[in-house]
Amino acid sequence: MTELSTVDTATWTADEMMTVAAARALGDGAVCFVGIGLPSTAANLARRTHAPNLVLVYESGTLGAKPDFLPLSIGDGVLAETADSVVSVPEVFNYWLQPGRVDIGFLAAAQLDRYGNINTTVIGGDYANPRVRLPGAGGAPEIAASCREVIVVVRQNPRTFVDRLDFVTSLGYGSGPDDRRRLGLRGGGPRVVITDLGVLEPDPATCELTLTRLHPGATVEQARAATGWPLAVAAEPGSTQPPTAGELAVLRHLEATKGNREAAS
Amino acid sequence: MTELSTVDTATWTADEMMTVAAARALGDGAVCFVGIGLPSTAANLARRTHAPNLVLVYESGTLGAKPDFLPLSIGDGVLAETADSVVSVPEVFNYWLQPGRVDIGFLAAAQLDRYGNINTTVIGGDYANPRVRLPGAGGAPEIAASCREVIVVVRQNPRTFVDRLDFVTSLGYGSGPDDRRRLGLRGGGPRVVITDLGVLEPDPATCELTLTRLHPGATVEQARAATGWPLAVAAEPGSTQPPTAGELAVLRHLEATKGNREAAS
Amino acid sequence: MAVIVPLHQAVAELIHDGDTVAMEGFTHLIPFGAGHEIIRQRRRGLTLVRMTPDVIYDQLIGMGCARRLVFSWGGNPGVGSLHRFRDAVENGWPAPLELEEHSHAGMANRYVAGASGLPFAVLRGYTGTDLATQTGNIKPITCPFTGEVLTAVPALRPDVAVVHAQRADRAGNVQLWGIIGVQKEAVLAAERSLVTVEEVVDELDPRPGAIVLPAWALSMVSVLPDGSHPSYTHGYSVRDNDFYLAWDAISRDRQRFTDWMEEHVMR
Amino acid sequence: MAVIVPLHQAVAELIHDGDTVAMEGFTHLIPFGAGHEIIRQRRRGLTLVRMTPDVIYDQLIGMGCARRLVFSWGGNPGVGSLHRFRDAVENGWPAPLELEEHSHAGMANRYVAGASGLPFAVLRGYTGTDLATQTGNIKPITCPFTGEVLTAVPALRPDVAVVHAQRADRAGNVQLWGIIGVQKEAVLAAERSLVTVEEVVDELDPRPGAIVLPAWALSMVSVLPDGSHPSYTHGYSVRDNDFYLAWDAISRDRQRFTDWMEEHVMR
Repeated sequence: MTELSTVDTATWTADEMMTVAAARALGDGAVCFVGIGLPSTAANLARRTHAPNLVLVYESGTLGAKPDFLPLSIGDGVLAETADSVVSVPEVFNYWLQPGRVDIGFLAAAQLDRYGNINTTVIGGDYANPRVRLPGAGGAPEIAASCREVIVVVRQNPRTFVDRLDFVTSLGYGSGPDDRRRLGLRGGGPRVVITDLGVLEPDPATCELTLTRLHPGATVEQARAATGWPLAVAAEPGSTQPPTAGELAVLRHLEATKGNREAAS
Repeated sequence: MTELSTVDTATWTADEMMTVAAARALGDGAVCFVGIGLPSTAANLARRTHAPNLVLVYESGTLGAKPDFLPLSIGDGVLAETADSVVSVPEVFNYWLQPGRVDIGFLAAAQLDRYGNINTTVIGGDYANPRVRLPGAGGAPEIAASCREVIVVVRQNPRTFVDRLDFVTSLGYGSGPDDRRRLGLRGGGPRVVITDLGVLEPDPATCELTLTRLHPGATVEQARAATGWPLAVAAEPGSTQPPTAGELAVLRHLEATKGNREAAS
Repeated sequence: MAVIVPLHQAVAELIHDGDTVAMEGFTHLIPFGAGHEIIRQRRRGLTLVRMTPDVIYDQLIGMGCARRLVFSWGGNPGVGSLHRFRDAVENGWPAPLELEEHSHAGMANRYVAGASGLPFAVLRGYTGTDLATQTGNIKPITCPFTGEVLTAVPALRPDVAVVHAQRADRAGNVQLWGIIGVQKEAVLAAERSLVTVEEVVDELDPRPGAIVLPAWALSMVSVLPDGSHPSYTHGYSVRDNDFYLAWDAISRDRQRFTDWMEEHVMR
Repeated sequence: MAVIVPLHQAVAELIHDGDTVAMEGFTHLIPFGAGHEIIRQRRRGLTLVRMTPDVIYDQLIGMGCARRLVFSWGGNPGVGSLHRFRDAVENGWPAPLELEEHSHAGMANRYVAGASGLPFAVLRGYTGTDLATQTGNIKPITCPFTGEVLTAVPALRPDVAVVHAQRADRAGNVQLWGIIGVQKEAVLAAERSLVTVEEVVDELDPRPGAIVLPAWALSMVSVLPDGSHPSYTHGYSVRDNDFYLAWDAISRDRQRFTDWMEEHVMR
């Protein structure tokens, strides 16, 4: 483990800030449906800092995985080895995700609109002849539908934060506050969108994403410029606490030993 | 194991004859859905005589059980210990029985009619206030529906072989040759009914059960008297071969060591 | 999140008069001990759910705990009738017993639907039988792609599921193995759950064939060694077949049954 | 009943031009070796089915084996795009690729329905998304008991399922453990099946977390050590992440891809 005293806490990357902010959004004891990449890093960071009892569920069917180093894929052996239980893929979706047993789902986005709807399918052209073919839905539509709440982690820029999605892969609040109820979705929808600039939360009345917090150094103007619609901003946006030395030390150790069974301490 | 020379092959009980006849109806390598009691005895007898590769599936979820003594219940530990695979009860019905992967299902009956329909629910009175409340359906309706073929094993007498069932628990041929197809059932229905007097098989054209074979000592007159409808009889009913010394030795050993782990050889 | 509490407390807190209670265990791991505690606490008006109501449900019915039974096979396995069940259905003693009757495949799928958060399940089942004439809970459903007609049954969503298992760890994670039956589905289908276990251990070391019910999906765990007797717990006990045989005579007579229960369960 | 045969024979006998082929394995146990044999045998017009088409499907698509892809997530896990997949969809190279796109939950349930002998599955899925606008294989279905509207998807019934597993016994029973994915369902949903295994052993001694696919539910088993590389086989190999990273550059360029395949797969 990196010594705390050697951690450079004066500088950090935007990704580090996003990851730390995402980790902080995970309460201890919560059951968290974890995708690979930043969500997995954030969840493992949380489990090693303030949330030792966080339950990690990976869609590969590993319930309660406790990897001692960061896995490289959603299906690494270390997840099966350390899980409380390994179940089939149909079971993880049907018995665990669908009935609403998962507290928090993480989603990424290639495009995001003001109601937290997400596109990860195609960009430009039409569906059959797209300009860019993205990987597609994966587990996201049902994570978005069924988790008690969703955390979206995505870099903020006008290509991503768009006025209108090219394709709705996963539903946020649809076109407003009543849509999820009308459609019979049981999960609560996006509770928070964490970007490299700050944090957006749905307005309690309209469900429109509203900038409620800025990361250190970021400004409202930057956030507006990075958003493809007229961004709603809270009356007095808060400020994210910078990453602590402890958070950075753990995070950098996790990243440095990613996929490395031997380097794990 | 009982010595062959000590087996009294001159006498046997009607139940022994039924069990031996049922065992002989099981081809080697067949996959057999086995209930407790006579079917389990017959299947284990077959596996120890002419059908060493018989696959026994118990509805408790034990696939390919190879008990070294007769289990007392459908869920004895020896079944799980010797199975190729132990699956959940939903899985055994949904993945294994329902799609038609099982060659042979065994059924018993409290009442049976001429088309091989079975009642194991209520006798007399009406459903809500029956004269006799029987255990009910269990796995039988879907065994009757989905196995490639069904073997019914039942003692023949007018109380059981009735003109009209008080309740249809499990379907044989319904009211005639077209009913199974019309109802969309995929299994073939009762291939043979084995009784203490002989063997009945469905008429190829009408599906009506027809006496085609008599056990040693039984007569057509006895069979007619034991049947609550005008019994169809084949032009020249065959004769069941008596139990061999080998069959009786294995059968009696199985019965004598039933449920007895220590006595199993 | 599971808490580990004494059995009397778990039953008192989780199971109330009028509840729908599913006690599962397919021959193996039948939660007899928990059932006896329910009888001792004199619960009334229960809807009892179980694929194979056997001696434990015979006892609950005979002691007047049940108003309704949802089931697929009600017998004493390998022995014969359940006399208290029959007496209730045939003669209304000690009270009438309403029945909702299914096949095993139907019941198993009803639990699966409940565990999956779905309102119904689809199967190839009941076709051509009289079962659908006795309940509104068996209906046809048409495949929207092929037009084929199949059978739908509603999800089971018991208020409480009760199961027995080999062991738990101190956090309340439960491990069971051997014949696993429909216990996971029953627990996940239910609003609340109680698992009795043979023992609590520091570590649930992995075992062939074992499944784990995570603590975060359970309500309460109670330690109850031999809590499945006369059923059995794979690796801990063997099925007491003599008891199942003896039950036939004990349960035939109302007075003998009542005396036996007073002597062996109530005190 | 499974027969154990060499891989080239299994592929030649089981997989034909125009077949629908499901090769499954969720990160773990991806049947790369079998996929390469399909490429070597130059199958054409395949409908490829897979929840997570990754590098093996990128290779099959780039080599012109596929006409259609049924899938739920097409990327290089943890790395990024599948360039051959994208080139086929965006530019029709080497041939147009028809897509049928689902979510993971939808695909998993389609396999479950196939394995269960049902024509469709029901789930809470796709709601409010545009996925249903692009295929007729996502339809609403109404619960006959509650009136609630859910989603139906048709069963997957591939002509052939191909999976990799740790080992088989001499009778052709197959054992796999670790992340088990949707392999059992894919095999049981398919008309025919091919399982490649690391080794054949005398006895499949029970192991924690292992499932067994009985020989009587399989068509063919082929021995293929390291047959999952660059994926992995729990207990036998580890995931070759460097290869997954390297694939990004190899596959970006048509010529470099073709050269690589000639060099490493075709000869």
